[in-house]
Amino acid sequence: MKDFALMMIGAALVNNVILARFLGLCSFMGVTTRIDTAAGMGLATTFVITVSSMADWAVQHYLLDAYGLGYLRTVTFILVIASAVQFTELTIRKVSPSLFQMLGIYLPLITTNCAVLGVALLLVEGHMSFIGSTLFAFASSLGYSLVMVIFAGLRERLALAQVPRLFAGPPIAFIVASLLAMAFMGFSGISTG
Amino acid sequence: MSLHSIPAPVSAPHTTTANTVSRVMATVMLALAPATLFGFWLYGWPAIYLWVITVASAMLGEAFCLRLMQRPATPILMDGSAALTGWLLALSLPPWAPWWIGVLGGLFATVLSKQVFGGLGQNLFNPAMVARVALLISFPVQMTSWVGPLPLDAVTAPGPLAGLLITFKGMPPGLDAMTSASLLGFAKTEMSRGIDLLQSLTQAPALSWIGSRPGSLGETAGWLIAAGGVAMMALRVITWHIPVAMLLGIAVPAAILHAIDPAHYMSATTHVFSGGVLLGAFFIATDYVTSPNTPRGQLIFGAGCGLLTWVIRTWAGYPEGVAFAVLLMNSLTPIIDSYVKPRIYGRDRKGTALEPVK
Amino acid sequence: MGLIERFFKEPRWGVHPDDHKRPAADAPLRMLPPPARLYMPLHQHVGGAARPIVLVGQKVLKGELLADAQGNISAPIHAPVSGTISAIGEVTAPHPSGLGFAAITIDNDFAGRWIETDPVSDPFALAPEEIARRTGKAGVVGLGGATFPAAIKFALGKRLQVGTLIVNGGECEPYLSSDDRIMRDHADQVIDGARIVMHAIGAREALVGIEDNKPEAIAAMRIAAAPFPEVKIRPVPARYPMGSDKQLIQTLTGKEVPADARAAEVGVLVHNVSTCAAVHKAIRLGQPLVERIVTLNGGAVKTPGNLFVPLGTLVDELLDFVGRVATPARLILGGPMMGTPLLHGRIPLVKGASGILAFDAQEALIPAAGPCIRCGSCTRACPMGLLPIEMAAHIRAGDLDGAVGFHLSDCISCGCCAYVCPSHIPLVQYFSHAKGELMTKERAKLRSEATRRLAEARVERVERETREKAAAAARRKAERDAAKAKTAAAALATTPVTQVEGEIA
Amino acid sequence: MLIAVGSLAVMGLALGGVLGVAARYLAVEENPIEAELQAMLPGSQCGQCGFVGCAQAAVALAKHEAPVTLCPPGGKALAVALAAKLGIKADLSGVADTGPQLATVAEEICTGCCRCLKVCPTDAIIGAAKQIHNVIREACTGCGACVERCPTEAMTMVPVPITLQHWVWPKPVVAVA
Repeated sequence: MKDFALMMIGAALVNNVILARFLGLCSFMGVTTRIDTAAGMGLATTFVITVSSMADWAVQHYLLDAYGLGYLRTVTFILVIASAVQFTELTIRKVSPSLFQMLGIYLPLITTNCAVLGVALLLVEGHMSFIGSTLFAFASSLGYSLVMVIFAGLRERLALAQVPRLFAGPPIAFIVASLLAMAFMGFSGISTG
Repeated sequence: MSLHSIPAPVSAPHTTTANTVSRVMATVMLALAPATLFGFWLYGWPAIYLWVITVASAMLGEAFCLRLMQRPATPILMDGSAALTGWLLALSLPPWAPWWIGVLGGLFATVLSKQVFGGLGQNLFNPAMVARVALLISFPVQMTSWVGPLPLDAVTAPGPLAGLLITFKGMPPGLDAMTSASLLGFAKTEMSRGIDLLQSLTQAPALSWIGSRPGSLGETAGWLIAAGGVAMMALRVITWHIPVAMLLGIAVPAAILHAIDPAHYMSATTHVFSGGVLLGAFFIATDYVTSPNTPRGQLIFGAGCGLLTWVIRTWAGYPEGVAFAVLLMNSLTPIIDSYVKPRIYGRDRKGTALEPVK
Repeated sequence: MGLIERFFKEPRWGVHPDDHKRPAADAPLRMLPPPARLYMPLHQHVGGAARPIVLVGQKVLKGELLADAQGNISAPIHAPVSGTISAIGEVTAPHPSGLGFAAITIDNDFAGRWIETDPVSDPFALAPEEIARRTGKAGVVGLGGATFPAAIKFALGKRLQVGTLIVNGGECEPYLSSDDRIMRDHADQVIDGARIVMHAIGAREALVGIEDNKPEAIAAMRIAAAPFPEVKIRPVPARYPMGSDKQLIQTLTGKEVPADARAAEVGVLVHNVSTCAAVHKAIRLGQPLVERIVTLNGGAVKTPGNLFVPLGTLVDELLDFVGRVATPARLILGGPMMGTPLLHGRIPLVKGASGILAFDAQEALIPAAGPCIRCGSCTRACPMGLLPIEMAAHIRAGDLDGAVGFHLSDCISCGCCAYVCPSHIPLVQYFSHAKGELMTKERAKLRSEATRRLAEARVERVERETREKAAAAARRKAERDAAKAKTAAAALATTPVTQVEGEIA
Repeated sequence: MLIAVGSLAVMGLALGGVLGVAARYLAVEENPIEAELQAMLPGSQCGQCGFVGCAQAAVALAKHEAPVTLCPPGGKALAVALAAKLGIKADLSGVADTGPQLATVAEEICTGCCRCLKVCPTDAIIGAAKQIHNVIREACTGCGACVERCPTEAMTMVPVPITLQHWVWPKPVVAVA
């Protein structure tokens, strides 16, 4: 029990997908101009990561490992992820057209969001149980969502700040991201200790 | 009558408070002064040099940026915010740290965490804490080498010249023995060696109200820092919300877990009086720019700072967590501000109009 | 009030600026000798401008109707002196823009002859509607500065069955003391006016809220109100903006006026003390509103104090009378917190003018605005619980809708936020700018809707015309055909009938 | 090899089937954006955009076939609003925002030819043959159609005069960062 808790904290905060592993940066910079959008993206990605990692675990165990098809891992994983993304896209379009419009191109692009594939591949390397891998994936995506929302809040304030022209836009956003990553370093050591 | 010379309309109000930004900064500096002077006496000349270097570099960094942006530097420097940033940073450094720590920190604070955002009021993170964390991550050895107090009037204390040597050429071998860990660092190291607190704290550096123990300038004289903070509250520069919430945020969980397992968790008093908690609660977390605006938001912010400090100290790798906790809560400030708002007259908390009641 | 009591009872909103009310408030009321020429603007109130009914060259008596109310919300304008109408034209409006507006110019004949008035000895015998009618005809508007026609408020109060009349003697603006003066010198008029208003709206009680920095006014009013238990004098803490309706209602009754609602909906109605005195004069003496008390104050004024002046007097003439120490660095109509800056002194006094402030250079100095340090002073000071800091940031970035999201519409422009700002950011100007822009947008929207209707009407007209033309053409063609057929028929008539029948079949 | 091909095929079929079912149950009817766009346009059918009327312009906008800056009477404000609605970034450099304008008749030049009457989309010009025409301010949308039509250049566009009711406090000037 304690192991699971530590692993989840580690996945969400210490080895944060965005700030420590530098995965999913395209959506991190792309859809964090507003808190609502970032939260929606976080939710969508959480769903995709959790569902696809469950499916991927099954594929890995019952298909790839069972028949020695390790070389098909990337292809099959992407297939699973793409389907999950399609499903999410359909759902969001139905449930919240405004969020669908705000996420725009970034929604289908979850497919190529390296955070999703990255987490799936990390799981394979970690050789975890089904529950463990599902929890790990869920915690990772929660960490992703948390950082997305925090960053969106910071950028909303940045939009109102009088940033010098030289730094306005992406440059200052990257500086903020680096400072945020620095702050998250405070958590390092939790999962090991 | 030459009233036609009056320029374009000036909007009401036509009168204003005597309060100014420089006055606020000056008040904060005054509140910091007693603790700083006490620290100078405690750690001698190297501490004084480091303080001067840090404050000067912070101001230099600001002036440099302002020149680059072709804005007048002198009036903006005169508001005192850059000096205050450098001052707060200096108070959080090991007093005998080498000169380049102060220079790098000061420059980092005003250039990378303040001026690139557009200067005073635009930054998202507390500049002093950004600089401290950046230094801690980059130079862990220098940033964790503390010396025991060596008051100015002590025989072994370095004089003005020897102090210069320590700051600029590093610690002479003879004085190397002086370095020791701070209380928090010591406890953490011992814990990792499998020695629990019940044993390690008996030989730990003495915890004392007077502040006679290894630590930063702002760590030792806890009671002077607290007095400065209370004075700021009395002068209405800050409100009680953040300091009280932060102290409770760290004291409550510490007290509970200490009561359960004193061998692994330090007591609430140890937590509150060690490290930068008091300095953080009164002077750093209360930074206007990077903390929430509403009283309720400030309570959440302060409690978060306290709790995160305690979590990092207790479970994470670093012995001290105030700087990290403040930065983490700084990052949450915009979100707190957008969800915790005051109730508007004639509306409920959600913003819908009240029902008329006869 | 004791210290502890003060701590708990003192409102948490607002500010406490230096009030600068004395010595002006203590100086006895002076009469201004009526000037030779006066300018009566047609638009001195909320609502539509009055419609002039006099001609140039016409002789008028003091109190004679110059312009009649026009539209649902409006108020008539009367002659402040007797004399001759010399022009109907434009004068500079008491407005920050310095733009002009229409006014009637009267040359004083110094006879000071009143028109025949219609005094009422027992107003309580009159029907409430009659009181409202007479008040409306006398041109009484809210004299606290809002200048809303009083009679319309009476009707509203009557309709919504308001139980409590609140008489606003707050006068929280620094420097001003015209209400203070009227309460000290004419407490009986104020109380009588308040009782008449109570009768007009059917209220059971009247609460007179007076800030506790005016002990003389409180004492005078207590004496005047002693015979009438239904009129209660209630000292309130001196704190700006206590004189704002919403804050005074909350302090006196504990009720909160819902957003977007009127005070009458929670059973209270607020009238200013000077308005009550004006109602007293309008009913008891039958005199329309043509004079008022004005505070002349500020560092540039030699003898600060209160003056009793005819409306329409130029500000310069008031300043000439009280004398100038120096050239005023800033002229303000109203108080320093919410007053209107005047570009020059050739601006006529209007009904809502409670004071003219002439600031010397030192008083007028406001340091240049600096960057916002997010200190939160404005948030704490805002009596409406708004977030001035966020609203201003959004407006500065051009995001007006963002500011609306922070309920910009609830802002009462009291100026507390800008007053306490250590960076001296002109917050109120940001809000005024945004409110103006939003109003312009709203107007543009209405206009485009009107345009659409007009365009549709035109399309319809063109279609109808084409249709009619076509119909006319068709008719003509039909007529022609018929005529042709007739001639053909006539021609056919000569041929045997059977053949025609056969053709038809 | 066969296993690989087969398993991929089976997976593809299965996932495709799931998505197909989902698409059926989660189908959304697209809201026609043309109606919303048309509501935003001035509706005076003045034709300055090159389309017959506002409805046609809205259709072209919805298909991204026309720039959001197409409507001169709408000015910059409309271009910004349209761009926001369509979710695109507008290039506003070409839009000269002259602010609201009104047509006025120079009475000494007007010959009373009645040509402007016929092109006014809102019937805002009154007049008859050989009579000096006049513009009804409240009805004029400032589209400028009449200016081009006037043979004697008696029609000119002037900015709407600022009155007390229309005056807006200027935005405070901020020191440039």
